[in-house]
Amino acid sequence: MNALEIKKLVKHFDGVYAVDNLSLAIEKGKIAAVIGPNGSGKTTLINLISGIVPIDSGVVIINGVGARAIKPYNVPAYGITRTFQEVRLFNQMTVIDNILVVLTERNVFGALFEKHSAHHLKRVEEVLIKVGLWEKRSALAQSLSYGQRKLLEIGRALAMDSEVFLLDEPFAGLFPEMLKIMVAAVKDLRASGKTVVLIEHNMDLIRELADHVVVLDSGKLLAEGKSEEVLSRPEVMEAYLGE
Amino acid sequence: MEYLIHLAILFTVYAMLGVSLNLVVGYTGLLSLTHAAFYGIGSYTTAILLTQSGVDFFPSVVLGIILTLIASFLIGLVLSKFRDDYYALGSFGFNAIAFAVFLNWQNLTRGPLGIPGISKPELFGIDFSNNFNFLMLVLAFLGLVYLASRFIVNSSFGRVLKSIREDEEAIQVFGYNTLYFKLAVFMIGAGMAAIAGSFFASYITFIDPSGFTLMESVFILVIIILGGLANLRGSVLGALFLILLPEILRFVGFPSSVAAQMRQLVYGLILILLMLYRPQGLLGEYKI
Amino acid sequence: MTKNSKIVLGIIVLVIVIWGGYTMLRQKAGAPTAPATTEPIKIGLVAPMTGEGASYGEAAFGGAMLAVKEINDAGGINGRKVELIVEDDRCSSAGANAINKLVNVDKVTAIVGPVCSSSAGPGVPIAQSAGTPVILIGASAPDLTKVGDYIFRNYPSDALQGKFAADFVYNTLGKRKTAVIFVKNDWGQGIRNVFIERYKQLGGEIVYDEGVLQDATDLRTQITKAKAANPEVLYFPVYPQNGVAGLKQIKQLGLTATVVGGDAFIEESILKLPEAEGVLIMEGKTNNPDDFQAKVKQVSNKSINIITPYAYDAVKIFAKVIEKVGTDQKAIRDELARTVYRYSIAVPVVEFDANGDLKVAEVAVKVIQGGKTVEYIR
Amino acid sequence: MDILPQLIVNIIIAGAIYALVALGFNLIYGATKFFNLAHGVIAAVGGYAVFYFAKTLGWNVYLAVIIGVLLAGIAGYGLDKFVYLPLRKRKASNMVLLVASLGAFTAIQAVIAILFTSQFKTLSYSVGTQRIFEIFDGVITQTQLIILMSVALITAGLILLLYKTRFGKAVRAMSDDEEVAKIVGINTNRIIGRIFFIGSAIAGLAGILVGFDTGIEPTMGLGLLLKGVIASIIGGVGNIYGGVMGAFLLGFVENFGIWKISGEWKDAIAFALLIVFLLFRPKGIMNK
Repeated sequence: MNALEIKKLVKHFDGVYAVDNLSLAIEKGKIAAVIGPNGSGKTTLINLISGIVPIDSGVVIINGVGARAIKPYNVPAYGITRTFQEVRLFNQMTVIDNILVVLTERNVFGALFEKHSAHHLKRVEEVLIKVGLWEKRSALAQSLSYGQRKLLEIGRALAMDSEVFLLDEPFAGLFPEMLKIMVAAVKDLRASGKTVVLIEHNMDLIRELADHVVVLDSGKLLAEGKSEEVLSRPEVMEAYLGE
Repeated sequence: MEYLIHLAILFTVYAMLGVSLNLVVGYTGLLSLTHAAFYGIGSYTTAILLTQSGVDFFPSVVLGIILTLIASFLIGLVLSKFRDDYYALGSFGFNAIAFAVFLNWQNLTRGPLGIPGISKPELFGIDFSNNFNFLMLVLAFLGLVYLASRFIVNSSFGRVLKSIREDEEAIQVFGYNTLYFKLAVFMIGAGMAAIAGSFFASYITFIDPSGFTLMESVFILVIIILGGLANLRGSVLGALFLILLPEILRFVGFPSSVAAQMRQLVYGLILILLMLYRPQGLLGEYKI
Repeated sequence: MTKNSKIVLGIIVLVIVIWGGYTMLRQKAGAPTAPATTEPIKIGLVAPMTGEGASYGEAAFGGAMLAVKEINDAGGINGRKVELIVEDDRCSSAGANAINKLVNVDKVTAIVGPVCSSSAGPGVPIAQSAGTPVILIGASAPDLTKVGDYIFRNYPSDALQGKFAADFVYNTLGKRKTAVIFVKNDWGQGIRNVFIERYKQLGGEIVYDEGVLQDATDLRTQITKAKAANPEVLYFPVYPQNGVAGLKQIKQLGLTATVVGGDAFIEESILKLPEAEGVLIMEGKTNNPDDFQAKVKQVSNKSINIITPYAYDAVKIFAKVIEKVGTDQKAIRDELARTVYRYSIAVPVVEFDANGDLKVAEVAVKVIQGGKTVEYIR
Repeated sequence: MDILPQLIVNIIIAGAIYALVALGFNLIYGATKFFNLAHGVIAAVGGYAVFYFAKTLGWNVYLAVIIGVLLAGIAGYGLDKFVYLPLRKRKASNMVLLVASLGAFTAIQAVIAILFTSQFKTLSYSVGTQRIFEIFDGVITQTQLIILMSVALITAGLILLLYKTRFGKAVRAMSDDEEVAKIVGINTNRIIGRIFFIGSAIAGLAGILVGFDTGIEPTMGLGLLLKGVIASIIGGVGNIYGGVMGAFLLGFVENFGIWKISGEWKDAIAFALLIVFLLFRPKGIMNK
């Protein structure tokens, strides 16, 4: 079964096609890597699926439910969570609040009168321990190092317990120690039956992690398939390395 | 002593305005310069009802809040489309329009002539035309406003507000329809400003449009920036400082004709120096 | 929750402390303290020293200062010097702060001002309830003197000026079609209301009637509209900043109707304006002689306008009354109510009616000629 | 009598004055991307400088005008050097800069009032001899023609400066992307300093010409500023042509508005126009 499917997706900015008639299907419980040179439409693809950027035409089908217009605030209802390429945390809030905030009521009155159940706090603790930031829980997010910020962001996504995770370059710029935590987190997701779509440049990591690889170039689908098979095709390597 | 009580009442009114505006500016990051409009709607509602119909003070406060909620709902709906400095300008515009309505809707507001002879409340046999009793009443309301604000900022709702301030798009993809949150806090702040307005009108007994100009909104903003953004105690402190400062300057004895301009100069310099050296304000927790 | 309860506790403590302190102090305040007779007599001046109306505050300051200087140079009142305490009201409800401070902290014997009705509105009830006599010097909204028996005014109320202007335009000039452009504040609106009511009552026709904002300097479109209505007279009670711009624009746009202004036009920037030549001014017969202005200039080199002589007079009137009855405020009030003061500059005679307004206030028609106002002669 | 021709001339005159303010404002916004509220009071600096040198000291008027323009430019440059530059170095947000400029506005206005009193003054008492021109049943004075010509000349001059000189190229590079400009070796702070000088000098000229046309007072800056900002935004902020277009559009809407409604609503009309633009075309007429 497909966790995520897109059909004939189109997006253009001022006449330039960022995503051009793209159709894809990603199987449930797998890790799919989206690769391609800079400007090939990878981030735009994630932005379209998560509603940050409106779709020009085409359909996104998530867990069998189709959507033409996605509002960002409906995205979790489809079972999707994402991270951002340039880490976007709530800087002037504490680490613990950064995660707690996504666990609470979505409804105004609900949020106003909510009392945090032990359940929420326990979840935050679990996640923070997993990404190794429990010690830092009272620090402001802006005081963290780059790597810690990336980990906090993935932690925030993990807390959501969604079906599909869209991760925009989760490993970029991480030192080995933190990289290990991040890789483990992604593998855990697969192990618990979640679907992961990640944008990545590092071929070794893709070989290690990805079950499925999607290659984009200028917004078009260049190749798609099992990772070892796709990565061995010469035209893919050429397009990719020729950037 | 009467003078001190007078200042204490004014301070309390402005502390209410500051605390309520801080919810919008400090916690949610919406640089609103339209607060004086809501303050004015509250003032005018009370003034008109008290002078022209037999309605009592407290029902007039409630009606003032209701009218302000309606106005702030509509204004907030428009403003929610804007961000940052555009938000500031748009809200400035609404204050200008509200001022024009106060000035020009003469059948209702008497325009520039103002509304004189507004009475003070009476409740449970306590006569609030005694300024001291009145002070206790406003203080009690400040306490309520303060506690309500405290409750709001410490709730999950408040946490979402802060995340909107930090990165609205990011919190959206976690499933929050931020429009509702922004509207809700904007209306809550406006409603609190209306309470302050009702008390002001009743205490001062005379209001005219000149009390609700753009510069009044700027003054309230200065209160919260000085006291500290996203810090409720800071707003109270800011109001205390800015209400007392000109009064203290009355005692310092500058050459009289220059003193008042000096005060403006001091306000200006305070803003510049704060921005240069402490942009979050005295007690602030958040930098704009 | 602990934080919240701390705050509640804090508020309660604060309330108790203030309440306690208040009751103690109030008891003390009751004890009479006989002032040493050499202590200066304090007179407060409330005027806009900042903001849009600041030039009026400066003008009032000059007049009051001159009066104080003259009194003190002559040895004071019964040997006691006069001290002027100036408070800024920004022409706003800060007038309440100003008067409160004067009454309760400085414990002034009497108050001169405010100049603006928007300040006097919230301010004078405080003076009334404290029993401090007030002479308003520019705040001309008719209702103000009705606040109480301690409130006097040596400046003609708006009602007078507007009514007189209507009579003058209809009867003396014999004009039946008038356009009105007024400044949208308490003063302009007040005069305009009275004018239009009286003029229509007489049988005249108002062909155009619009307000301009207090800071407006582009009146072209209003004047264009007024011109299109073909008036015989333009009644133009606006402030100097509107007036300077407006009078220029009236000339430029070729509106030839007779222009009748209000007493706010008696200010240097208007009088020296070539375009103001021939403009008629309705003024509550204010004298502001050149030698008087020259004396004021020695004390304060700031704005001088119509308010200056009223501020001067008000201080002098208080001085005379205090000289006679001492500093007891009730006695001052009673004496004010029956005094007839003939030495004033602004008006020939100051005598208050039951409201505390001028009993006889003549309105004069003047015309601007060669940078000065001269009597209007038909 | 048909008032339409005169109305159109009125629109052009009002538009030209707004355009003068908007030109400098836009130039500065283009380079710095923040709303410099102190821009309005700089206009007053120019006007008062001319008043001082020409009226008080009795110097030649043309000389005084040149000094006034230069002084306004220097004032703007100084503001940048001592307030905005340190803030930029600290990576302060636009809001901080906005609030700091509000402080500068208040402080400078107070200084002018202390030095020159608050009385309304006109720079030319001799306008009686001023020539009046007729264009299709509408009249326009010499000063107003000069204002109009200044707008044309300055617009042309700025276009030349921005598109034909190396300096202009650097400015445009910086407007597009300050970081990139820095990388390619443009000293952005020096350029911004010069931009402040030029923009403020234009503002000074605006203040001077308004002083000749109507008059000056310390509080004149706010009105000029607000109209200039509105003109810039509806025209396309940061865009030189846009500011001019916006200014004339604002003049048009305002004057038609008060023709059809009433002069009391003038400011409200201007701000309503602003809000409509912010809602439906936030980037203005000229910007995409």
